[in-house]
Amino acid sequence: MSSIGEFGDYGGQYVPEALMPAIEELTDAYERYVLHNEDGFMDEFRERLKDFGGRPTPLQYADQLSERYDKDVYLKREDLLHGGAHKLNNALGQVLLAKYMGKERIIAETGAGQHGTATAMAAAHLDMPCEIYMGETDIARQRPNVFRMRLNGAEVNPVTTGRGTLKEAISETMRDWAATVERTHYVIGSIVGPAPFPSMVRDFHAVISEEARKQILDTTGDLPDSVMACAGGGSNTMGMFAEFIDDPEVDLVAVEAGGSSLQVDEEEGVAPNSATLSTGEEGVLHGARTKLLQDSDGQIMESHSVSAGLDYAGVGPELAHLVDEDRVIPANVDDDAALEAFHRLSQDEGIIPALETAHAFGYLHAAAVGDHEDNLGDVVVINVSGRGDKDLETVVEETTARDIDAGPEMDLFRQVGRSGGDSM
Amino acid sequence: MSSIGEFGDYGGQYVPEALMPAIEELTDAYERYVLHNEDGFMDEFRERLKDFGGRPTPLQYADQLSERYDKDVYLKREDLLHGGAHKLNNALGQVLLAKYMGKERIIAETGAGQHGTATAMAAAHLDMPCEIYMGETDIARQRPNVFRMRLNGAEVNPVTTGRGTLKEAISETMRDWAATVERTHYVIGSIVGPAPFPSMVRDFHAVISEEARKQILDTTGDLPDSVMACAGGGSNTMGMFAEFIDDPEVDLVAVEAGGSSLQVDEEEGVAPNSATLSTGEEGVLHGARTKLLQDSDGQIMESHSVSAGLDYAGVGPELAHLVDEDRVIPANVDDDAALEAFHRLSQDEGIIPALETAHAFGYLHAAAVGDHEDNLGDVVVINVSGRGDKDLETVVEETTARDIDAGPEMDLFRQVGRSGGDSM
Amino acid sequence: MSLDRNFTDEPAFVPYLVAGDPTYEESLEYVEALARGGADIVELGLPFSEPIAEGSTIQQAIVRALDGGMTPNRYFEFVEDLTVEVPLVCMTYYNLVYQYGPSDGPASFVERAAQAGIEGLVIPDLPAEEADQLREACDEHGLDLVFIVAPTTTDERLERIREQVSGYVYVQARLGTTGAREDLSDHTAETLERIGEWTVPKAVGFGIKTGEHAQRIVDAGADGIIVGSALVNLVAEGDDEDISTAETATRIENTASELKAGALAGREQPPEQQ
Amino acid sequence: MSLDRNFTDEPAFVPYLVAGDPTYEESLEYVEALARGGADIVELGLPFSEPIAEGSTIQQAIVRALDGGMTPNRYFEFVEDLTVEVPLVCMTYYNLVYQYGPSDGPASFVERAAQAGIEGLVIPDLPAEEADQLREACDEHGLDLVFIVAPTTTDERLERIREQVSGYVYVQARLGTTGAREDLSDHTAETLERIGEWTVPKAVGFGIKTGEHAQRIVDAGADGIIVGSALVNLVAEGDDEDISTAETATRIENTASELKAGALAGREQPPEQQ
Ligand SMILES: Cc1ncc(COP(=O)(O)O)c(C=O)c1O
Ligand SMILES: Cc1ncc(COP(=O)(O)O)c(C=O)c1O
Repeated sequence: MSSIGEFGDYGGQYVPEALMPAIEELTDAYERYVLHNEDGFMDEFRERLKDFGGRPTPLQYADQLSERYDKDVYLKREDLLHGGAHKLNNALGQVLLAKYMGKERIIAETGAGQHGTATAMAAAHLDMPCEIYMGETDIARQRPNVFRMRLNGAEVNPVTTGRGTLKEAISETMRDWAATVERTHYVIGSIVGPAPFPSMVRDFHAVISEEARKQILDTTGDLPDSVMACAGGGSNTMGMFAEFIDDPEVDLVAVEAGGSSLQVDEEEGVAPNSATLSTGEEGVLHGARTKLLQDSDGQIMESHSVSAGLDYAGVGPELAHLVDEDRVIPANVDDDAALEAFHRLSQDEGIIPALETAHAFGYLHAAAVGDHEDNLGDVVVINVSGRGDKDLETVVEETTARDIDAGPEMDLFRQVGRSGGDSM
Repeated sequence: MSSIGEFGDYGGQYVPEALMPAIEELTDAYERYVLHNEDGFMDEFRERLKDFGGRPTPLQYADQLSERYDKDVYLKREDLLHGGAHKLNNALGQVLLAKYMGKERIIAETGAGQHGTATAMAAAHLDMPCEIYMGETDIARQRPNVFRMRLNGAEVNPVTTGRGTLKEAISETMRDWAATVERTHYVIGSIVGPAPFPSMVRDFHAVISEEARKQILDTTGDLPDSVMACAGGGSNTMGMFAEFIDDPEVDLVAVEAGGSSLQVDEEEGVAPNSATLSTGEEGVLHGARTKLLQDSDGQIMESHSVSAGLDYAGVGPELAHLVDEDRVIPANVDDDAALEAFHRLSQDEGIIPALETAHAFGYLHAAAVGDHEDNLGDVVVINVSGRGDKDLETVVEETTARDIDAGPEMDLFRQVGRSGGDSM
Repeated sequence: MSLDRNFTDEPAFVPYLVAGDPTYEESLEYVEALARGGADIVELGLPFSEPIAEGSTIQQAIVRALDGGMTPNRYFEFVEDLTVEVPLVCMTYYNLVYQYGPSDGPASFVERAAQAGIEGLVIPDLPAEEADQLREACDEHGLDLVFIVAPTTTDERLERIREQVSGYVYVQARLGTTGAREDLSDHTAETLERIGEWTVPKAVGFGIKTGEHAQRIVDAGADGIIVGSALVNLVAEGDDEDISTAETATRIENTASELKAGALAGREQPPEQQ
Repeated sequence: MSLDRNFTDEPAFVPYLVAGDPTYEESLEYVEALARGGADIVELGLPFSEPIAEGSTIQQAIVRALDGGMTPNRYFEFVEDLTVEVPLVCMTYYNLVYQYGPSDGPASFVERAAQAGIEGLVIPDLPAEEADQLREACDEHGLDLVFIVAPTTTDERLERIREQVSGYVYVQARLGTTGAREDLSDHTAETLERIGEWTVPKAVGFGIKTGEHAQRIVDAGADGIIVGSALVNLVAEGDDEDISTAETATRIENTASELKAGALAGREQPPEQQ
């Protein structure tokens, strides 16, 4: 059995034979350009991340949350990265790598649309044609991101199979790749997929924790007690954890979407959550062995989350491994608590987070007010993986529908806005 | 005649007597805290701009535009500032100043909603109650920003007078201020209004050119030939110009909204543009003597621009003065050219600019392809004053309605998006 | 001859209406009604498109007048068309004064105003600091320049205003914009006391609505009362509810009389509950 | 006894259908029709929820079968219910193999498959590198493990596959997912040449739709042809257009005969235009 990209029992390369040569080519390119900085690849990558992407992002002390929870809460501001989420680190890295590899075309899947927009931006920046696959459901709930991809010159291909979310979009992108692999690079959007993707995507995102670790040491002179991030596929998570893995005194908490419930409906093949790390079982999906939401036969379940970017039945194999090793603590937060946390951060700190990100703050709240045994310690660093502009309509709608306390009254503006919008 | 805040023939303090004491108090606070860093005000301001705001913003070499125009085009990336525009520099400065002054409440006007969102964010960050006045027309065309202000906990007060744009919002905010001046600070959103606002707002934004001047010197070893920015009130403009004013070899170009035409309809009292610097006449509006769009009687005209943030009949007095002094070159770009430039930047560089910002790029294009005598020289720095997320709906609508060549096909996604939205 | 002559015998009643609201002809009738109702001075608004010091009542009046075609030149014709004896003060914003041609600056406006018979100016967005040019022009043409004193005005600023003001001083009863209110602020008495030794008459405005308000204000020491929104409301009602011009004029006259009577009562005896 | 026995005399015709598409009963009929039409081996799809290697035709078939309640256990019953003589190969994705209980890993699946009468497996998402465990289980239970060779497969990888493959090698005619196409790629002949000296029979699939396609492929050197989407399309039509099961079965049988005839013709003589 191959040992490339194995993380304990997880990882591997479960892809159609037609793709294997591309995977090998990519593995070779990853080793040369990323790991050995051949042709100055990593230098150019870092330079572009800085000038185009806006790195480094700040580590901000959160005045109000710190006071509220009687902890020192620090925010790693990936929401300030160009495009509004951590996603650009990876998208820019991969599109640049594709260029170094002589590929002529970029494809990618997207759930929340953040990876799609990041890829579209990177592709425009580096002058590469780009096509994005996106489920119909996600297209409807992340409309601004669809516009942004189109504006950046990318084609957006709606995926109508299944429930029309991320899982189906990945499958569809793999199909495209299988047909066009010679000239096309598939920019996977998280630390999922066949090796070398999980390692490579992690490496592109590791800059988050490289900066954050240095920043917190510069600020406090010490390592934090806990480091937290939300986890869908887990790319912002591993990016935030990577440089802390070898600091055993630092707790690493990965917060997944608890959706409406952790209960599973086997009959319907639906998990009303995306809490793969907490509730998933080992299996093979989208090219890797990892934890999955699946029924007892091994059929993949439809996951659910109010946040499109967490709505995925799989998770990165490395993260699954780190959970098994007890190095990463799996946690989850349900839709309502995430919405509340969304409003709390918006109102308290003047930062409107992505709904994905809000899950991490939901857990901070629950832990700090004593809903969990772990109280996260005195100094907590949280990754603000993205901003919430893409989620405004969803939040307004869901806050009203669920009658979330923390949300401001919106009716007046839903009306005005709606009529404005209708004049389109 | 007072000499506070005079810029040649422009400036002054034309406000109701009730506000004069507040203006004097503010002048005093400005001198102490901003000019003399009393109590470390400026240190705290700069620190918060860095950690909360994400400063410094990069100066990026624009590969594709540079090639297209055979110039070295550099982008000052204010779009990466928290909130998505330069506006936070000023909003954060003023809200912090209000706090130092012991004020208990923040009010502000907004046009595009960028200043409103920046103020709402700053107020949330600094834990100050906040109310924003916004014209009804602008509320309809900048819906995402309305949501954002509300989410940050600000009240948004629709202004129904006149055409419901920025001019009316400013008047209305002045009315609120006149009633509540003792405990309220009015955060003016551009380098307009009575002294000391124009100087103070400029000083808060001067960080843009402080950084940019150093960055371009570090990168090229030399000053640029031209520095460009769009101009509504002119705050991003003066922020971008401030540190270059004393470099006579650097051309400073302020690009206003040419709207649909520079022709004026005196009968209707409407100027279908906001080209105040090019076509305006001296007058008194909103507290200052400056160039204005007005009819021969002195009645203020309704301005127009596809871009809400430029849609204002006045302009900062300092900018008006610098134009009279021939230090700043006034330019303008019409709606269609701005939309084209919007698409060009989005597709070429992977940066979706605010419609305001797009005007500066429209002029770059026109000058570079020879539509103007001035070709801007070989090295051009442009301020990317903001990102275009707030403008997505407007751009999709206007691009389709005007049949702008450069725009991507959007029909499919307008449909899908619309039905998604309607499920709200 | 200064406007202060109208404050000598008894407390003055100074009503305000917007010229041309809602139409030129009707507006003429309404100003004459004010005169009949006992106005000692009329503040006649020349509408400006950005009336930042006005509340919504007067804002709307200004929109009506502008929609009706009121301009500075029409305004002066309007003044000339009036047959009233009562002195007129022009209330407007500085940009209209500043733009009026042919010469640069405020001189042309003042000259034309004087010629039309205007005796004074109130410019709410022109603080004493910015008023030198206008002061000069007014002096040259024999116009009074009225300034506003607000509850927030500092002692230092009072001195500056005192140097510039003539005709009467407009004492702003409370913070905010113009508009008729039920409550009356406590600031009035305090402000009146602070400028007690000024020789120029003190007229109090902002929020006076009824005869009883007027009485209390005069009782507190005012030399006169300024009433705007309460009267403008009658014009608005007349316009909205299709009341005849004559009927609206009568209402205006009656309200004017009530306010004047209130002012007079204030001088004679204290109102019951104070 | 290996599947390669079915390639000895004449070019083999290897059709594919999804078990349970659109229903269990109908699907049984269709597989029997394939046998009647001359199938030498049947690749019988066990539907997986994420069929990343399939084009839309087979994807939809998989959805129909899953909606019809097909599961791994039902699948094995299905195989047992079939009365055909022709050998069956199970085509599915690795997760279903991996999950099948009670033991961890692929062994239980292979054991049950063998018991039901399955003679080989094709797992499109299992490259040779990851196949050791499954290979072992197959060896233990006497199943063939078929691998796919793609146009992109490198020489190095060919060696790895050669070590693992048994029964026959599935030569992917062109890049992309499964699906019937008008055009036929040039890669086929090239690939066949590259693996010319392999002893295992070479069956070509992906995009074969007509007898004439089949003929050309065999003429190019294939030992057999694999046809999926063209047959699945008939099932879909039968379902969509409410054609009777018998009629659809007949159509399947006829198409199978045509394809088989094409394959035979390819061995005998070159097609006219090539
Ligand atoms: C802002 C943000 N955070 C987190 C995620 C989840 O992805 P990952 O778990 O790979 O970081 C997404 C995915 O779209 C996202 O947009
Ligand atoms: C992005 C952006 N740029 C420019 C402007 C124009 O304002 P100013 O001229 O004061 O920079 C605005 C105003 O809303 C804006 O949002």
